[in-house]
Amino acid sequence: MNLTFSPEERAFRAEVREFIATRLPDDIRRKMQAGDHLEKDDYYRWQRVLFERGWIAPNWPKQYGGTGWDPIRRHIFSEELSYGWAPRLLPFGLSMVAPVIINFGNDEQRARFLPRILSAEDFWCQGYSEPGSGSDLASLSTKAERKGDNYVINGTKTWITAAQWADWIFVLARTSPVEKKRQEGISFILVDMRTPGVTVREITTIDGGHEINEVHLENVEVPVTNRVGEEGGGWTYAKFLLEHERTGTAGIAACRQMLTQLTELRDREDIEDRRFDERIAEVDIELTALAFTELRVLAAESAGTRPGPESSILKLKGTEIQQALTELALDAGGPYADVALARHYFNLRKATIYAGSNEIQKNIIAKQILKV
Amino acid sequence: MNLTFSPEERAFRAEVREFIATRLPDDIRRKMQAGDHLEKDDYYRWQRVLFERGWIAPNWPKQYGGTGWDPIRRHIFSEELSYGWAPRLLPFGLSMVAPVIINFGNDEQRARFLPRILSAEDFWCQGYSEPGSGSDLASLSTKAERKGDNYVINGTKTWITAAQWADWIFVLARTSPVEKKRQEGISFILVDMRTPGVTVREITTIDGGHEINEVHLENVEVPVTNRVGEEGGGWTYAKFLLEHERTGTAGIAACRQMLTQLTELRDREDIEDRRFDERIAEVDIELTALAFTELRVLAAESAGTRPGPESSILKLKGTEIQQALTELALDAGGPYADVALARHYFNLRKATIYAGSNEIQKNIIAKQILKV
Amino acid sequence: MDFTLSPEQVLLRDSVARFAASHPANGTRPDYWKTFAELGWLGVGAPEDVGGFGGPTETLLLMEQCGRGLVASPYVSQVVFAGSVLREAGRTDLLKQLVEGKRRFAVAYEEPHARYDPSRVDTQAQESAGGWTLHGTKIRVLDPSTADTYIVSARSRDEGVALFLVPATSANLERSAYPSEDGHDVAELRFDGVRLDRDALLVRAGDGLEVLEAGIDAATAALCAEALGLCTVMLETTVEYLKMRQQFGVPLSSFQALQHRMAEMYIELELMRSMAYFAAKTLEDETDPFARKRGISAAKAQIAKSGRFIGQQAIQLHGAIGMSEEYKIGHYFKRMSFVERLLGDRDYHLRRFVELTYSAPREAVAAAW
Amino acid sequence: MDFTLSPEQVLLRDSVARFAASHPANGTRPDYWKTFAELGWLGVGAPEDVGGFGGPTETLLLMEQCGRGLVASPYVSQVVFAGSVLREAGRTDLLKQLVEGKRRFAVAYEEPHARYDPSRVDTQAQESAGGWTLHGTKIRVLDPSTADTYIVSARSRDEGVALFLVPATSANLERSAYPSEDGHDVAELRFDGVRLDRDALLVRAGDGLEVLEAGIDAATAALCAEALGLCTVMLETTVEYLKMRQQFGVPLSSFQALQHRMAEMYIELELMRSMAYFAAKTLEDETDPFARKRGISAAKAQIAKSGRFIGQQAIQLHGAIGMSEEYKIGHYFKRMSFVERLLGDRDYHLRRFVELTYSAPREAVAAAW
Repeated sequence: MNLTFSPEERAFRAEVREFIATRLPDDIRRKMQAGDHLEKDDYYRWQRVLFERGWIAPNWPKQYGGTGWDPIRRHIFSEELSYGWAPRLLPFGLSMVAPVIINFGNDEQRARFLPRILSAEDFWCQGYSEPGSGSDLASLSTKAERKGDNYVINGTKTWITAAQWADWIFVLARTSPVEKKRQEGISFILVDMRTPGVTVREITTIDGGHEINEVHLENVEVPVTNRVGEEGGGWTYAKFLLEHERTGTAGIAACRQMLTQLTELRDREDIEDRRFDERIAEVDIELTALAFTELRVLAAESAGTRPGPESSILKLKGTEIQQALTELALDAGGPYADVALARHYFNLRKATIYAGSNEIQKNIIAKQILKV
Repeated sequence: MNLTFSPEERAFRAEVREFIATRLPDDIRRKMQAGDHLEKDDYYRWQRVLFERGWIAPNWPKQYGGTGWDPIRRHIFSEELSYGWAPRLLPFGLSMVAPVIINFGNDEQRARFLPRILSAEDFWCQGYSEPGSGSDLASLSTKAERKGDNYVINGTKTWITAAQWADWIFVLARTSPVEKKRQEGISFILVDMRTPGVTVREITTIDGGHEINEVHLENVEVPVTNRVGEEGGGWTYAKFLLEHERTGTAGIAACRQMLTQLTELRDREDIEDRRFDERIAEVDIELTALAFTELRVLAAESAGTRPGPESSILKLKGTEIQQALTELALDAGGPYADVALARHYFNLRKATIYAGSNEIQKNIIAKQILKV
Repeated sequence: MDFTLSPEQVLLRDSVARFAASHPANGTRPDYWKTFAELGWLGVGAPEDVGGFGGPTETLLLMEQCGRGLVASPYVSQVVFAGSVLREAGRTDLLKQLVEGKRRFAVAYEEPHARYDPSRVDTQAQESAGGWTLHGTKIRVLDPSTADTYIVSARSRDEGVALFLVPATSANLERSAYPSEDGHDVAELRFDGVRLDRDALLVRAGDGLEVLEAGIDAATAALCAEALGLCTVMLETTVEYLKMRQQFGVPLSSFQALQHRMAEMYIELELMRSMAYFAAKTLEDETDPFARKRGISAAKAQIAKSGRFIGQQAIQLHGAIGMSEEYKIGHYFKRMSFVERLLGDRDYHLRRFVELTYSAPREAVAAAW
Repeated sequence: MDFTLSPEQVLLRDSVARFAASHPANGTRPDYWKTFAELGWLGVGAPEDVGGFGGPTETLLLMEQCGRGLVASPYVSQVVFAGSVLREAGRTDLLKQLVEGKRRFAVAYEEPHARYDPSRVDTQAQESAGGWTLHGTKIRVLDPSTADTYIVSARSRDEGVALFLVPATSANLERSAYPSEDGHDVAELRFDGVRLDRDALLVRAGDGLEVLEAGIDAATAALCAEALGLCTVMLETTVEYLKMRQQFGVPLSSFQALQHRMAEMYIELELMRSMAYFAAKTLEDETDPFARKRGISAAKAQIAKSGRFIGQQAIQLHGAIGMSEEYKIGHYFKRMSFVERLLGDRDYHLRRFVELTYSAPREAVAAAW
């Protein structure tokens, strides 16, 4: 058992840290530190910097432009992005649709879509959830009817992050009516957002922000060649994608940053209260436990094990800790003290809902790990 | 809205307090204060004192020896028993079987059983749970087969408090095989513990105490006249009994006593720790909220409403608070400090399990109050 | 012991409920002050000789309905809080004007870093020939924009805390007002040598703190009642939504884990209800400030905890739709988040309760209950 | 970063597991000390030159299995705790005897009202011509009956805390031993003028506390590993029981509310596992006592919380049978209840963590992680 980072890994960390410190635009760093919403251009500029360095796609195979890093290096890179106040890499193209295209798409699709995701020329968004289907994704009702060489898509997708910026959306749609299993007859289709019939409606969230949207698809015609994989095979690809998503949501390094900001806030507010310090300590300690849990998952991954249902813990506790930290910050600031604190608290209520609600994660743990 | 006790009620409280202070035997009071287990004789002596005063059966109709008190007076009496360190009135005869006999028995049964319960000549125990049926009472398998004027009972009842002292047990048994509904074909039968075929086996609990037992019934013959109510009507009587039981388990006054002992312990142990004081305060406040909730239930009862599913809250929170208090006491004393503290903590783990586990109470609230 | 309402109380409750239902105010702040005055609501808790009626129970009934209807009005700050301070200060003249809706007062007592504690006052009142001069800063002043007069706590020499009446239009008074996330207006006030007449003194130095705390406690009890109304709606809405919303071919409400969560919300709601009533009873019964403070802190600490749980779970159980500004649950949640912390959060009230309970002689506490 | 075990570690773990499985000790305390010595287990963590091997990771593996098997042995107190103290004190001679099973030591450091804090020492050591005289009281001394020597903390004049070796048979030493509820022996020791030779001084005044704390931290890490073993069994047993136990015609494990509870237990167990490893890593890596104490307190605080939850839920989900002495779950629960509090409960370690973290200069903390 060797529970420390190797000298090579430490050197890698230093290299990444130095790169971010020198190359991340100052105005973006300041926005991140202040908790401001970013614009599309902020993401674009930063992704271009990483693209030019060859670091934009840590989890892609090397042949398609990935970095070839092992799980530990990917972890270090991701930590350093947080510690350096860099924006997260928008996952919809890089971490969601790209692995599906790589694993289940054809060569033509790979050649067409992957380079433009790498270069940030194309921004993507996901078209999974519908007004009638939340945790129960398989109940979706968006239809894609075959008409010659095209699909004609009709339906509504909702809670779609960054749809207002996206050039493309990947859509789960029914290509044949529900027969025995609701999971059958679903296909995974790529849609250009500029196609006639695609409209985006903003959804304002309770923190006053505009991150999510409703996307209406009305007689949207897309070529059949935009379907990834088999017709009716979409559920398999969707599940593959969701398992990838779960690992990415613990945000432990980001929590460490929030914790640092929290203790600074406490000092600014002159809170000399052992009870408050102990409440911080409780979260601090739990975060340490979760960070070490993440290392155990990573070590297993390095040893060749695919990330399993254990990653549900990371999602579940990670989001609980994020919420606990925003709550402590709001308590530190008090009511009406700082609008940004309240907004952050309101905004992060989403964390235990999205990417498989925490209730769904408990179902997964019970069924897949405890086998009940 | 008038949320205070009337002068008459306050005078009544003073009278009860004075009576307990002067008439409760000192040795019993000391045992109660020390948290020692009581002997049968302790219960007997105290119940005789109350019997002679006419205060032994506050919740019986006056014609059978009840006190004729309204719900508020019954509440005051019950509080004062706790505040005065009096033993609880063993409920199996007085509060469980007696109301069933009164409501569903015949005159002969009333004449035969009630006076001996009042006078403490007969101690009772309950025969509900079985090794295979806990929360799911209707799955019971004890059988009572008709043989002439007798029932022949076979089965095992378990987790039976005070069976080692009991003269009588009331048993739920199947008098006909399960047909459509499992709740049908169950009868409510009174069994003399001296009947041949009745054996009692002690169960030691994790606190080292002996409160509960297993009772084996092997070809136990009892006359059909020992059945209360209709043959096959037992489920109705059982449910009636359980609803009575739920109200009695909040133990708020007893919690107040525990809280007082806890602060004394804290002083003896010299715990000058605001965090610990705040942990006590959290329980103290919740107890205040629960006590006020009990008053609301009582007021509704006084206004003629039967105690409804709201009493599930009293059971649920009351037992959680009891456990929180034993936990705080154990924390105050520390490991190995005082065996009695640990035993009390271990013993009271039962509180959230018995009388309908707290999970069952949540089911009741969801179904009967929230109607989901 | 009788929890039934008198016919007058039922009337009051129902008329507030009707108003709230027909004037939804999700996040906006319509100013219906004139209506309030006409309906007599500005007089709830005030003595009859100034046109008032009722007491803490009536305030509870009114505020619970305001909570249910999410009425974002300055009622707590300008009627309950300011009204209690004026009553304690014995100023029936001003109270009468308040009840008639002719004058409006906002209390400014909290200071930077005071963390809710009204005794931490750095604002100075210097006495001079013609009157007083104020220097200092007040934060989180509630609903200042519609007030014509501020009631301001300040220290006068070494004689303790006094309270002053400060015209909102005073020179050298800087107001940084901003709309809060829950539809109220809030301000920071800076007194940079504000000159006051001699009769601006509302409560003399040394007595100000007790008067102020009486007002804070009354307002806190009103917030507890508002919280009860907010949380009642949040639970009702959640239960309805989960019964209606289908997933996996069945209503969400059929999942036991969610049923138990709703049962836990119900339990917390009933504890809140008890403590909201307890707070009203405490105000009504307790002549001893010690017992009053202790009871109010117990109530607010419980309500902050229960309200936080109910609010967070309401959003969680709604799922994504709960995050949408278009849907009502988020607005109730946000208001509850502020009510939870206004005039003292759970930590503050727990600490205050501990100080009043375990630091005090045991006998005094026993007597106080 | 590599969590795989070496072949030697696997061997150790498996042999302890086999021993534990064949020597169930539910509540009783068989004394297999000779076997432990022969198997080399008394040398885990000791230097090779006294016959030892391995370090904190090996202790973790051993103690986790002891937890799983509910082995009630004096291993933590007499090997990990006393052994660490002797090693820190540089007494390889005594350590060798310990490893060989020839001598057995119990550490006596806690005093009435000290609330786990080893620096709160009132026991006095007076120096005289021939040696030392001890006066004082020690509580919660673990496994004293099988020890021949006590390691006792005492103050010597104003020079701070020293450690002394005290023969168990000393005159004027009164031992009130009692069996604990979880199958260990515990005692209060009263030193009423116990006379000691000059060479009874193990660690001189001023250095005793640091040596003692190193021992406490090592023993605390071992308790964390034991807790992990205990809770692993409690979760496994609960899951199995709920799968088997039928109610309402279906297994209890099919109820979603109970499934979620078990999922929560699993999460807590995984956090415990991480913190047990983290504690071992902390002991292994940290040469700075400041960082070591901080890491150990973080681990114990987490493990106390998670262990309490898992234990209480294990009983609750078992229902009535969990309350029966005849069934195993209660014994695991009881042991966990003591482990949770031994050598410092959650409150103590949270406070220690806070003092070491937020009271210290920020830079030092950042560097320490």
